[in-house]
Amino acid sequence: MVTAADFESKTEIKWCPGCGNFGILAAMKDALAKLGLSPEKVLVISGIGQAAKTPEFMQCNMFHALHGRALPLATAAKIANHNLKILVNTGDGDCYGEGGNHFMHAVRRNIDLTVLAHNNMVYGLTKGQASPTSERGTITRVHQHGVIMEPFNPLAVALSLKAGFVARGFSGRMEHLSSIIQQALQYNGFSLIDVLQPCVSFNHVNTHRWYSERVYELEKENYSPADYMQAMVKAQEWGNRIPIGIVYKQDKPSFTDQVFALKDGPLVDRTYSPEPLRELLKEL
Amino acid sequence: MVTAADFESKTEIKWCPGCGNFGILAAMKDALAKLGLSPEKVLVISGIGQAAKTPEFMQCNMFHALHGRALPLATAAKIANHNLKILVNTGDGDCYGEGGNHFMHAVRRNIDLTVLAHNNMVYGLTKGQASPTSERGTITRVHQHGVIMEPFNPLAVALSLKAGFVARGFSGRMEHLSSIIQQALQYNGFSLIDVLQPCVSFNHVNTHRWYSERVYELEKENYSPADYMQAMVKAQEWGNRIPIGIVYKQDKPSFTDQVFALKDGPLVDRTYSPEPLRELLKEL
Amino acid sequence: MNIDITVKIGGEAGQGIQTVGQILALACQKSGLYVFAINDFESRIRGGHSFFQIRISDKQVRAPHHQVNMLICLDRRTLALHRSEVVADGIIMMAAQDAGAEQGVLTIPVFALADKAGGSITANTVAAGSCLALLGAPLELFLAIIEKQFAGKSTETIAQNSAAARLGYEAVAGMKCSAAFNWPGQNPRGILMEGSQSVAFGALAGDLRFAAFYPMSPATSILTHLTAVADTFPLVVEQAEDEIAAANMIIGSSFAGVRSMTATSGGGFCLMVEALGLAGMTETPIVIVNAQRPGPATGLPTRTGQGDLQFVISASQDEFPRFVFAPGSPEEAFSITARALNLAEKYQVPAIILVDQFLLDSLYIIEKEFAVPDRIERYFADNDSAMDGPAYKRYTVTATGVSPRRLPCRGSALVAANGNEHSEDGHTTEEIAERNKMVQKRLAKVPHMLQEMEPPHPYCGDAHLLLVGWGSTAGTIQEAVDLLRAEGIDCGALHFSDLWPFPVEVAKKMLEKASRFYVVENNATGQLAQLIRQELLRAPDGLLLKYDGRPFYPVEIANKIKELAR
Amino acid sequence: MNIDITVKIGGEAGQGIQTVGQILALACQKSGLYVFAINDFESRIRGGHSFFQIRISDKQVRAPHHQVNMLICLDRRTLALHRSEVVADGIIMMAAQDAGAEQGVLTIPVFALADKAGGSITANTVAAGSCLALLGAPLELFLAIIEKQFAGKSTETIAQNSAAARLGYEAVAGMKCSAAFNWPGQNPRGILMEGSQSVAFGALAGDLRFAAFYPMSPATSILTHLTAVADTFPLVVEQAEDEIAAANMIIGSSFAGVRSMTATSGGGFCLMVEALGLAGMTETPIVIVNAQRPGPATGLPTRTGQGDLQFVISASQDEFPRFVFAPGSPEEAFSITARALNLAEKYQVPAIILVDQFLLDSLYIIEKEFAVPDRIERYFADNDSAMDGPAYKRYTVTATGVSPRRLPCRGSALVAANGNEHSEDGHTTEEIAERNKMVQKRLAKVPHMLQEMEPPHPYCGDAHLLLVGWGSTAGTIQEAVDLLRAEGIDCGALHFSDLWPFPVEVAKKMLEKASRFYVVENNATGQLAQLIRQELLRAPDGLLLKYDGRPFYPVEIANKIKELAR
Ligand SMILES: Cc1ncc(C[n+]2csc(CCOP(=O)(O)OP(=O)(O)O)c2C)c(N)n1
Ligand SMILES: Cc1ncc(C[n+]2csc(CCOP(=O)(O)OP(=O)(O)O)c2C)c(N)n1
Ligand code: SF4
Ligand code: SF4
Ligand SMILES: [Mg+2]
Ligand SMILES: [Mg+2]
Repeated sequence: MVTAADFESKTEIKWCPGCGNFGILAAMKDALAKLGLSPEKVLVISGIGQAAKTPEFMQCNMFHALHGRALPLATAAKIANHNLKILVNTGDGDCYGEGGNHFMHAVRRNIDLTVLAHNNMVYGLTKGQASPTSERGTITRVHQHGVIMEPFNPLAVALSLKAGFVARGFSGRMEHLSSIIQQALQYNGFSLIDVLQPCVSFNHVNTHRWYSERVYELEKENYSPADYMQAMVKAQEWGNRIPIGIVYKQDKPSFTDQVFALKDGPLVDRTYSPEPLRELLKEL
Repeated sequence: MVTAADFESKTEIKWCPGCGNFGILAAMKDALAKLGLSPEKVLVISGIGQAAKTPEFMQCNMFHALHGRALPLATAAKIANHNLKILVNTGDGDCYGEGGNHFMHAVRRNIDLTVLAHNNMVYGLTKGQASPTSERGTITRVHQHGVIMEPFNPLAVALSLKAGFVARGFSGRMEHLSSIIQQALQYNGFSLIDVLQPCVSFNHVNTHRWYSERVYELEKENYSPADYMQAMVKAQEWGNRIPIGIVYKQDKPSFTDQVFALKDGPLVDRTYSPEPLRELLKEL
Repeated sequence: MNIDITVKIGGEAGQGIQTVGQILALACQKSGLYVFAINDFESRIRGGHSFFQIRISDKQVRAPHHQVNMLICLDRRTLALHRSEVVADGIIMMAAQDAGAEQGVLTIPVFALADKAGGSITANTVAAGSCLALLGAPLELFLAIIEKQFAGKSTETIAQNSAAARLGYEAVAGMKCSAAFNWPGQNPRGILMEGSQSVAFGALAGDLRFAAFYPMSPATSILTHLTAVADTFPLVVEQAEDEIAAANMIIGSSFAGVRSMTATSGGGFCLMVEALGLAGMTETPIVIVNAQRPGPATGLPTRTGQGDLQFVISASQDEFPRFVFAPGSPEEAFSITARALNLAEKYQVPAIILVDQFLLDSLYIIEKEFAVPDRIERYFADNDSAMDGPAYKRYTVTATGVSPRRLPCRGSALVAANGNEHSEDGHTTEEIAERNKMVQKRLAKVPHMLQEMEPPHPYCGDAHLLLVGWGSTAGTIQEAVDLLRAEGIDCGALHFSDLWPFPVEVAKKMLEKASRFYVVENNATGQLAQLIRQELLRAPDGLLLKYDGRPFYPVEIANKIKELAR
Repeated sequence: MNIDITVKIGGEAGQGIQTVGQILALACQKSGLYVFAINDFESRIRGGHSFFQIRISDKQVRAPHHQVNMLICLDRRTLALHRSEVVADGIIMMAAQDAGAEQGVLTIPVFALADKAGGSITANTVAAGSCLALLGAPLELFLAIIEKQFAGKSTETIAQNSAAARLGYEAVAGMKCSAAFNWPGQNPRGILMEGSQSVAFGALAGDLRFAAFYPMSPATSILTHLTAVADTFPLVVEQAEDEIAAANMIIGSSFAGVRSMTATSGGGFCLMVEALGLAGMTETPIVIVNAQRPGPATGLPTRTGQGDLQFVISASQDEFPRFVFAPGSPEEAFSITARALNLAEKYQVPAIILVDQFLLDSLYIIEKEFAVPDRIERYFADNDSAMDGPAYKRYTVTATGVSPRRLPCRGSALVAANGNEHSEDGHTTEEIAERNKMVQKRLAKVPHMLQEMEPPHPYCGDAHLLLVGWGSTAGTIQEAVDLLRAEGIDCGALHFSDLWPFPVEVAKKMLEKASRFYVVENNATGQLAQLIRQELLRAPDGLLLKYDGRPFYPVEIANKIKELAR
């Protein structure tokens, strides 16, 4: 039986003590173990940032790639071998800032990946600049008069692009988060989990306590994630009450289900043959 | 008095005869003239594509820039001189494909620009590949089995990012489009006009006739563009009836209204003085 | 050469001059002749001016000729623009609504004849008919080609075009024409192919399984050729949201185990530069085809150039080994593309192939059969049980710098790739010793990669005076050498297809013999010349540069050399 | 030098070793001493290992010393890692919970004392106190600095830190220390400045009005220095969504008429390469600061390197003139940044400034007053009425290649900028003649730009043996020369700050005198050496390369030269 401990890495964890990332890491391991996925069956792909260090602190296959570019890399890894179970760890800057275009088009592609966007509303690794999700008025060393851009709403944007699995988790609710991750991993298509994550070093507003006082689990309310416009309304809720859980879920064929060339099995497994090309050249 | 003819250029127009771009060009000139904006008071910035050739075929200030990058360039031109009246001509590929990330963040920034996204649902200039707005199943030389990505819904995405002015026009309704452009130019903030535009060379489905049979003007219905969630519902409407007009409008301070350094006038007009730096160096 | 005829067909975009040209080319090929054709067009879909210029010969030709024997004008502009290129006894044919009279111009009522044949859409066929008749081609050959060309279309279409062909043919029946020649016979000559096809087929011969791209001229055609045949291969061609995505995608697919490639042009390559470095750092094999066109920026999007050599050699921050190739012919484009996919995988490095609009959009006769390998060596370590489980380290230091490669989720080995500096196990490190080890490991590949580089190709390489070039200009330079030698000048050429790592030793030796050498490039600063200066500490005796977006003509080079070498 | 003391303070990220170092540096500067300090840290916010290494002298110093006179350990790891660097009679101070006993280590109960002073947060101040006491600094000086350092904080904080300072100071009262020296007096020495500040201030001296950036180490600090003072200038600093946006933004703002700049590191620069070409093609002045760090890809994000020289010289497709500078000191960083903004505007070209983590994150004493210009020349043609209305053509061909520049919507002239090839009026063209004219016009600037280039800076430039370097290594190489000359070796240095267009003639002349030269670079392949080979057709006698992400020590260079030159 696979246990969370199987994903334990010998690498020193380089996050600040108290960082919300620990909760996310624990939830991931827990979810993988609960689904019986052992380390050699899992590929974790990440960009650059504190969030993106996650696979370094796990025992599994990994690709620690470029800032903002985890999604296209993961997309094509999946196309090359659609049997792969791929998780993507990314940050709010990585996913919605530098990687914003890939985010949009990965949603449109409905490629079967599970994306954990560690959303601490700040650029952690580069020491506290505003991120796309920073709230208006956030003061940083660069935004001395406060952020004046509208915050990016990951759930609403994903929904507007017709994502089939849109969820929000909170790093402080490990079991709830693990349950979302499990469902996302079982979902056949693009699954976004935006994870609220305190950054103890640079976000002194949206703290563990701040979230704890506000989050509520959708599963405990009478909420059905099947209604698109209702999900859109739910995605707007932010303030004294912040919903966590699966906001929207709809089944549809994933990208690799629909690619013609993949009907005979993963690309990586197909055998090379010189015949088709020789034929083709003959016909010219 | 300014007339549309003042924007007439001697340059040969390089679009295909019958292209929807002609209607958009006419509507732009008409709108500018109606607002009394003469060529030397207008700056048109574009990316690369058929749509992006628009400023070449007008008499005015212009910057024909890179594929996908008109928005950041225009954003900072506006910051440097916030008295500029800037229009951006861009295509569905330029704006939502290559330039997708800039589109999202320009909306968030609420920078005072009027964006005309010539949406022909295809990459025209590069000869007919699918664009982000191409419908599922669209067959191209690259998508021989049809497009399998969810089409990009510009209105819904802009709304999800809290755009304050979201509209749709149709190149075949010149006066209606001109009226939208005029309102957009008068709006203080980011205004998106997604313009339905037939491409006679590469889009044989969404033709002039196809659109003409489907579009209806919101202004003629009892529609109020003030309600956000209603706008979101309207943005989803596509099929036998396609709404054109202003889908959502909400006033709010634009980006340059809120930038501290701009309170004393446009950056470009401020005079250089060595004093502040000398002071500063003395204080070290 | 007994036959050396150049036909230029000009008109507006959308008039279908390519179709006329294609028919002409096919007719020649089927009849045992050689052809070489260039495509010249603006960045627009309708209108403007474009031309197709085909050279017909009984010998292999690989360069355009500067003089036109027959000019076919589908519009008046063509006449104005190109009349001066026509040789003294050449023929000018004008397609017009009515047969009007103009001094020295043969006016054919192509459009009226087309209407008669069944529709204005057949005007091309009419024009092709007149053209072939004037050239003295047999009507049956022409009709057979029409049938082949329109195979799959409705019988009505075929009938209309056959009629159009006849009408065009008959319109000039009996006319004498200086460009006419004896059509050899019925043994088809090799195969007719666009340069871009040779890249696409080469990729398939290199077992390409995944290609990601974002449309950009002149690279797109490589991808459309791939998609056209994709269904018979284990191949996915994905249109990405932008070039950044395309480049990162092929890293992902390659990591997961399939050979992967992208193709773009300079502007798109710019956007791939960061991913190029990621491939370098993570030692993930990828192939990038950079189809050059004149810049900077958007430049002249549908024209040709060789302005990106220095750029691709040093693109991306810091240092890592890469291959840079530049095929000089479709045959080389085929073999180099296959080789690049293989070598990238063998050395776990990125490989860049520089082509250009001239190479890709030209039409060639290929005689040599393309070599399709029986099997593909994959250089994986997945059958090595010593590499199973925790023992496996993705970046194991070896003498050659190449580490045993495993694929993720295929066996018990955990595979860690990392764009941060890493230790052998793939995890991020900041240690000095580890850093040094990894830099040295990566660079250790260079001498081995160098072994793989082909020397520059000599042509009369023992000559006194050498023309040195790279990439697509090979055929043109070779013909310039022929011209010069015909005038008694002891001249040869040295042509680079394998550019980086630069084959220093062999290049030095081959250049040593020449007392003078001139570098010929389609750019404005002489980038190969700079490279030669840097690598061989030798300065060329002169540069022969052209940067107007158009390919060289052999005579241009020959004349300039005579001037320079005087 | 009578005083040459190196103090190293090591500990975990988040322990505030920079604060201790800063206090130390301030104390020295206030007291009339020179200091030079490097900052060494990992890519993490808490934990791990980092150090601040400060060199104190009575002469100007611009290089780190490889030996440590006093090691201050805020954790045990520091002791383990750096003990070996301490000179024989050096002192090691360990901050510990309790004053324990370890062979040769002076343990100070820093944390207990901090608690006593009012809170663990004052532990740094305690440590600084002990350190200054051991170095023999007067307590009053120290207390005055504490007050300055905490100015603006609550009186409680000031009181607590003063108490902590005293406790730390008294904890070692009376102890003898080999590192102690005579503290000169109270005349402050110049100003204390981070390298990144000198770039920021230089930009302001160049009338920077708009900066766009995306955070990236080690460039970010330039931008935060700018924002810190932005309110007193007509200056907007905008955080962009990515580097592509940042680069295109500064083209837009520059086009609209304000001097504009961005700063990034290699990975971000990759993403700006396409926009760099747009600036080149549209002749829009921009300045890009590329703050180098080791790569490829993410590499070692908080370390130093010089791996991007060749990359930035040839970045972007096709060819266009650009300036490339690499300051060797904060004084040069100031003047070059101002100059780059000016020259970019004068020639309407992009300018790139190469700095690195070593230059930006080090602490310097600046004595010479920075020159702030009284006025800024803008090179606009807006007062020329001949350029009004339709007569105006953005890309008018001139002898220098520089066209009269107007701003959009300021007067009756219509301004058309274009990234496609264009005619003089800025509209897209495909004509051969126009294309040639524009390529030639752009390149015509090069000889004029070359006139602006400063020659490499000689230091004992007449020597037999020359060390050749570029950028941030200037101070270190100079000290290496001193070391070698002190041993009687006839040695000097030639240091490049102005790299492209390459000052061929003057460089050739200055290098001619030397019978041997060695190139010193913080990279693994010797990129300046390649450039010298290419431009001067001369090969260096040897390369002295370091690529582990850490700066050179003078002695490292000196020793290696002795080895090479033997
Ligand atoms: C191309 C590029 N630009 C910038 C950076 C610098 N950088 C590293 S992480 C990061 C932001 C991280 O923010 P986020 O994704 O929110 O992750 P967090 O650290 O907050 O978890 C940035 C800007 C980079 N590595 N590459
Ligand atoms: C970086 C880059 N990639 C690709 C291209 C090639 N390109 C030119 S226009 C275009 C697409 C245009 O599509 P769209 O924006 O929808 O404009 P349209 O032509 O349909 O009006 C592309 C891919 C380019 N110029 N630059
Ligand atoms: S900086 Fe913030 S996000 Fe990064 S490790 Fe520390 S607490 Fe976590
Ligand atoms: S290709 Fe389409 S979009 Fe382009 S000009 Fe022609 S009709 Fe218009
Ligand atoms: Mg974050
Ligand atoms: Mg389009």
